[in-house]
Amino acid sequence: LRVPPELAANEVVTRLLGDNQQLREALRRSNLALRQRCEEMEGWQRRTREEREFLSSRFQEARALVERLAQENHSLKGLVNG
Amino acid sequence: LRVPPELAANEVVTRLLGDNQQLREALRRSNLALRQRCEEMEGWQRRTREEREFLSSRFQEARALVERLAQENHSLKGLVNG
Amino acid sequence: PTASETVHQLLDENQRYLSQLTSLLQDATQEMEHSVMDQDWSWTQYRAVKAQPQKL
Amino acid sequence: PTASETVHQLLDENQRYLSQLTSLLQDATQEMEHSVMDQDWSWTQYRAVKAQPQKL
Repeated sequence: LRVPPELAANEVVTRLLGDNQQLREALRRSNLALRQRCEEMEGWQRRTREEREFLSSRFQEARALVERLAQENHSLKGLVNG
Repeated sequence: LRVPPELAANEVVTRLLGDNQQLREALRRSNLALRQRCEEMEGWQRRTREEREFLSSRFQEARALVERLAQENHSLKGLVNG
Repeated sequence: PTASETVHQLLDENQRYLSQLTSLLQDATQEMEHSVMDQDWSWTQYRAVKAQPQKL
Repeated sequence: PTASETVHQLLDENQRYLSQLTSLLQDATQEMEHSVMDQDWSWTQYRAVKAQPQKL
Protein backbone atom coordinates (compact mmCIF):
# COMPACT_ATOMS: atom_id res chain seq x y z
CA LEU A 1 0.00 0.00 0.00
CA ARG A 2 1.57 3.24 -1.16
CA VAL A 3 0.60 6.25 0.92
CA PRO A 4 0.71 9.43 -1.17
CA PRO A 5 3.04 12.11 0.26
CA GLU A 6 0.21 14.52 0.93
CA LEU A 7 -1.37 11.95 3.31
CA ALA A 8 1.80 10.65 4.96
CA ALA A 9 1.73 13.24 7.73
CA ASN A 10 -2.03 13.13 8.21
CA GLU A 11 -2.87 12.20 11.79
CA VAL A 12 -5.63 9.76 10.91
CA VAL A 13 -3.51 8.01 8.28
CA THR A 14 -0.52 7.81 10.63
CA ARG A 15 -2.69 6.34 13.34
CA LEU A 16 -4.26 3.80 10.97
CA LEU A 17 -0.84 2.79 9.65
CA GLY A 18 0.47 2.37 13.19
CA ASP A 19 -2.53 0.36 14.37
CA ASN A 20 -2.43 -1.86 11.30
CA GLN A 21 1.27 -2.46 11.76
CA GLN A 22 0.74 -3.49 15.38
CA LEU A 23 -2.23 -5.69 14.54
CA ARG A 24 -0.32 -7.41 11.74
CA GLU A 25 2.64 -8.01 14.05
CA ALA A 26 0.34 -9.43 16.70
CA LEU A 27 -1.29 -11.80 14.24
CA ARG A 28 2.12 -12.86 12.91
CA ARG A 29 3.40 -13.65 16.43
CA SER A 30 0.10 -15.28 17.25
CA ASN A 31 0.30 -17.52 14.20
CA LEU A 32 3.86 -18.54 14.98
CA ALA A 33 2.94 -19.36 18.58
CA LEU A 34 -0.17 -21.27 17.50
CA ARG A 35 1.84 -23.37 15.06
CA GLN A 36 4.28 -24.32 17.81
CA ARG A 37 1.52 -25.05 20.34
CA CYS A 38 -0.29 -27.25 17.80
CA GLU A 39 2.91 -29.24 17.25
CA GLU A 40 3.46 -29.64 20.99
CA MET A 41 -0.14 -30.67 21.42
CA GLU A 42 0.22 -33.31 18.72
CA GLY A 43 3.35 -34.65 20.39
CA TRP A 44 1.67 -34.73 23.75
CA GLN A 45 -1.40 -36.47 22.42
CA ARG A 46 0.75 -39.09 20.73
CA ARG A 47 2.55 -39.82 24.00
CA THR A 48 -0.70 -39.89 25.97
CA ARG A 49 -2.10 -42.40 23.50
CA GLU A 50 1.02 -44.57 23.74
CA GLU A 51 0.86 -44.46 27.52
CA ARG A 52 -2.79 -45.46 27.57
CA GLU A 53 -2.12 -48.41 25.28
CA PHE A 54 0.90 -49.47 27.33
CA LEU A 55 -1.06 -49.33 30.59
CA SER A 56 -3.95 -51.19 29.03
CA SER A 57 -1.57 -54.06 28.10
CA ARG A 58 0.04 -54.15 31.54
CA PHE A 59 -3.39 -54.16 33.15
CA GLN A 60 -4.51 -57.09 31.00
CA GLU A 61 -1.35 -58.99 31.94
CA ALA A 62 -1.84 -58.23 35.63
CA ARG A 63 -5.44 -59.37 35.54
CA ALA A 64 -4.53 -62.60 33.75
CA LEU A 65 -1.82 -63.23 36.34
CA VAL A 66 -4.21 -62.64 39.24
CA GLU A 67 -6.66 -65.10 37.65
CA ARG A 68 -3.95 -67.70 37.15
CA LEU A 69 -2.60 -67.38 40.71
CA ALA A 70 -6.13 -67.46 42.17
CA GLN A 71 -6.92 -70.67 40.32
CA GLU A 72 -3.62 -72.32 41.27
CA ASN A 73 -4.32 -71.24 44.80
CA HIS A 74 -7.82 -72.70 44.70
CA SER A 75 -6.51 -76.04 43.40
CA LEU A 76 -3.74 -76.17 45.99
CA LYS A 77 -6.27 -75.52 48.76
CA GLY A 78 -8.31 -78.42 47.42
CA LEU A 79 -5.23 -80.65 47.70
CA VAL A 80 -4.37 -79.44 51.19
CA ASN A 81 -7.91 -79.73 52.57
CA GLY A 82 -8.91 -82.72 50.46
CA LEU B 1 -10.82 7.18 15.42
CA ARG B 2 -12.79 9.85 13.60
CA VAL B 3 -12.10 10.03 9.87
CA PRO B 4 -12.60 13.57 8.55
CA PRO B 5 -15.19 13.73 5.73
CA GLU B 6 -12.65 14.88 3.17
CA LEU B 7 -10.68 11.65 3.70
CA ALA B 8 -13.62 9.24 3.98
CA ALA B 9 -13.69 8.50 0.26
CA ASN B 10 -9.92 8.45 -0.17
CA GLU B 11 -8.81 5.13 -1.60
CA VAL B 12 -5.80 4.73 0.70
CA VAL B 13 -7.80 5.62 3.79
CA THR B 14 -10.62 3.26 2.80
CA ARG B 15 -8.13 0.47 2.33
CA LEU B 16 -6.42 1.19 5.64
CA LEU B 17 -9.78 1.26 7.43
CA GLY B 18 -10.81 -1.99 5.78
CA ASP B 19 -7.57 -3.73 6.75
CA ASN B 20 -7.87 -2.34 10.26
CA GLN B 21 -11.39 -3.66 10.60
CA GLN B 22 -10.44 -7.11 9.31
CA LEU B 23 -7.37 -7.38 11.50
CA ARG B 24 -9.28 -6.34 14.61
CA GLU B 25 -12.07 -8.81 13.84
CA ALA B 26 -9.50 -11.57 13.37
CA LEU B 27 -7.81 -10.83 16.67
CA ARG B 28 -11.17 -10.67 18.43
CA ARG B 29 -12.22 -14.07 17.04
CA SER B 30 -8.77 -15.42 17.76
CA ASN B 31 -8.91 -14.28 21.38
CA LEU B 32 -12.35 -15.76 21.88
CA ALA B 33 -11.22 -19.09 20.40
CA LEU B 34 -8.02 -19.08 22.46
CA ARG B 35 -9.95 -18.47 25.66
CA GLN B 36 -12.22 -21.42 24.92
CA ARG B 37 -9.32 -23.71 23.94
CA CYS B 38 -7.45 -22.80 27.14
CA GLU B 39 -10.52 -23.73 29.19
CA GLU B 40 -10.88 -27.04 27.35
CA MET B 41 -7.20 -27.72 27.80
CA GLU B 42 -7.47 -27.09 31.55
CA GLY B 43 -10.44 -29.43 31.79
CA TRP B 44 -8.64 -32.09 29.82
CA GLN B 45 -5.50 -31.80 31.89
CA ARG B 46 -7.51 -32.10 35.10
CA ARG B 47 -9.16 -35.30 33.85
CA THR B 48 -5.84 -36.72 32.62
CA ARG B 49 -4.32 -36.08 36.04
CA GLU B 50 -7.26 -37.75 37.80
CA GLU B 51 -7.01 -40.72 35.47
CA ARG B 52 -3.29 -41.12 36.07
CA GLU B 53 -3.78 -41.05 39.83
CA PHE B 54 -6.65 -43.49 39.64
CA LEU B 55 -4.66 -45.93 37.51
CA SER B 56 -1.66 -45.61 39.77
CA SER B 57 -3.82 -46.66 42.75
CA ARG B 58 -5.37 -49.59 40.87
CA PHE B 59 -1.96 -50.85 39.83
CA GLN B 60 -0.61 -50.60 43.36
CA GLU B 61 -3.59 -52.63 44.51
CA ALA B 62 -3.05 -55.15 41.74
CA ARG B 63 0.62 -55.51 42.58
CA ALA B 64 -0.11 -56.01 46.29
CA LEU B 65 -2.72 -58.62 45.38
CA VAL B 66 -0.29 -60.49 43.11
CA GLU B 67 2.27 -60.48 45.93
CA ARG B 68 -0.27 -61.79 48.41
CA LEU B 69 -1.51 -64.54 46.10
CA ALA B 70 2.04 -65.54 45.19
CA GLN B 71 2.95 -65.89 48.86
CA GLU B 72 -0.18 -67.88 49.70
CA ASN B 73 0.60 -70.04 46.71
CA HIS B 74 4.15 -70.58 47.88
CA SER B 75 3.00 -71.54 51.39
CA LEU B 76 0.34 -73.92 50.04
CA LYS B 77 2.93 -75.61 47.81
CA GLY B 78 5.08 -76.09 50.88
CA LEU B 79 2.14 -77.83 52.58
CA VAL B 80 1.31 -80.00 49.55
CA ASN B 81 4.89 -81.10 48.96
CA GLY B 82 5.32 -81.73 52.66
CA PRO C 1 3.40 -8.44 -1.70
CA THR C 2 0.94 -5.66 -0.97
CA ALA C 3 -0.11 -4.97 2.61
CA SER C 4 -3.54 -6.31 1.82
CA GLU C 5 -2.15 -9.61 0.52
CA THR C 6 -0.22 -9.92 3.74
CA VAL C 7 -3.35 -9.25 5.77
CA HIS C 8 -5.21 -11.89 3.78
CA GLN C 9 -2.43 -14.42 4.37
CA LEU C 10 -2.27 -13.63 8.06
CA LEU C 11 -6.02 -14.08 8.46
CA ASP C 12 -5.97 -17.36 6.53
CA GLU C 13 -3.10 -18.74 8.53
CA ASN C 14 -4.70 -17.68 11.80
CA GLN C 15 -7.94 -19.39 10.85
CA ARG C 16 -6.06 -22.54 9.89
CA TYR C 17 -4.09 -22.83 13.15
CA LEU C 18 -7.14 -22.08 15.29
CA SER C 19 -9.06 -24.80 13.44
CA GLN C 20 -6.19 -27.22 13.96
CA LEU C 21 -6.06 -26.46 17.69
CA THR C 22 -9.83 -26.86 17.98
CA SER C 23 -9.71 -30.18 16.19
CA LEU C 24 -6.81 -31.45 18.33
CA LEU C 25 -8.71 -30.64 21.50
CA GLN C 26 -11.88 -32.26 20.15
CA ASP C 27 -9.96 -35.48 19.49
CA ALA C 28 -8.44 -35.38 22.95
CA THR C 29 -11.82 -34.84 24.58
CA GLN C 30 -13.38 -37.66 22.57
CA GLU C 31 -10.63 -40.09 23.58
CA MET C 32 -11.22 -39.15 27.20
CA GLU C 33 -14.89 -40.09 27.00
CA HIS C 34 -14.11 -43.79 27.28
CA SER C 35 -12.30 -43.48 30.56
CA VAL C 36 -10.40 -46.45 31.97
CA MET C 37 -11.87 -45.29 35.27
CA ASP C 38 -15.24 -46.67 34.14
CA GLN C 39 -13.88 -50.19 33.71
CA ASP C 40 -14.36 -52.99 36.23
CA TRP C 41 -11.48 -52.88 38.67
CA SER C 42 -12.91 -55.26 41.29
CA TRP C 43 -10.32 -57.89 40.28
CA THR C 44 -7.64 -55.90 42.12
CA GLN C 45 -9.41 -56.70 45.43
CA TYR C 46 -8.53 -59.86 47.42
CA ARG C 47 -12.16 -60.43 48.45
CA ALA C 48 -13.34 -60.52 44.82
CA VAL C 49 -10.62 -63.04 43.98
CA LYS C 50 -11.51 -65.22 47.01
CA ALA C 51 -15.20 -65.18 46.18
CA GLN C 52 -14.81 -66.30 42.58
CA PRO C 53 -11.32 -67.61 41.78
CA GLN C 54 -12.39 -69.00 38.38
CA LYS C 55 -14.06 -65.97 36.94
CA LEU C 56 -13.01 -62.57 38.08
CA PRO D 1 -13.42 3.60 23.78
CA THR D 2 -11.20 4.83 20.96
CA ALA D 3 -10.13 2.45 18.22
CA SER D 4 -6.61 2.56 19.58
CA GLU D 5 -7.72 1.51 23.06
CA THR D 6 -9.49 -1.39 21.46
CA VAL D 7 -6.35 -2.34 19.56
CA HIS D 8 -4.35 -2.15 22.76
CA GLN D 9 -6.87 -4.34 24.59
CA LEU D 10 -6.93 -6.84 21.75
CA LEU D 11 -3.13 -7.11 21.74
CA ASP D 12 -3.02 -7.50 25.53
CA GLU D 13 -5.68 -10.15 25.56
CA ASN D 14 -4.00 -12.02 22.73
CA GLN D 15 -0.70 -12.00 24.56
CA ARG D 16 -2.37 -13.23 27.74
CA TYR D 17 -4.18 -16.17 26.14
CA LEU D 18 -1.12 -17.23 24.16
CA SER D 19 0.94 -17.19 27.37
CA GLN D 20 -1.71 -19.24 29.13
CA LEU D 21 -1.77 -21.81 26.34
CA THR D 22 2.03 -22.00 26.36
CA SER D 23 2.09 -22.50 30.10
CA LEU D 24 -0.63 -25.18 29.99
CA LEU D 25 1.32 -27.14 27.41
CA GLN D 26 4.55 -26.77 29.39
CA ASP D 27 2.85 -28.24 32.47
CA ALA D 28 1.44 -31.08 30.44
CA THR D 29 4.82 -31.86 28.92
CA GLN D 30 6.51 -31.77 32.32
CA GLU D 31 3.98 -34.17 33.82
CA MET D 32 4.61 -36.53 30.93
CA GLU D 33 8.32 -36.66 31.70
CA HIS D 34 7.76 -39.04 34.59
CA SER D 35 6.04 -41.67 32.54
CA VAL D 36 4.41 -44.66 34.18
CA MET D 37 5.97 -46.56 31.29
CA ASP D 38 9.37 -46.18 32.97
CA GLN D 39 8.24 -48.01 36.12
CA ASP D 40 9.06 -51.66 36.86
CA TRP D 41 6.28 -53.75 35.41
CA SER D 42 7.97 -57.16 35.68
CA TRP D 43 5.57 -58.13 38.48
CA THR D 44 2.81 -58.62 35.89
CA GLN D 45 4.76 -61.63 34.52
CA TYR D 46 4.15 -65.15 35.91
CA ARG D 47 7.84 -66.09 35.68
CA ALA D 48 8.86 -63.12 37.86
CA VAL D 49 6.27 -64.12 40.47
CA LYS D 50 7.42 -67.79 40.41
CA ALA D 51 11.07 -66.84 40.77
CA GLN D 52 10.61 -64.61 43.80
CA PRO D 53 7.20 -64.96 45.41
CA GLN D 54 8.19 -62.95 48.50
CA LYS D 55 9.62 -59.91 46.84
CA LEU D 56 8.41 -58.93 43.47
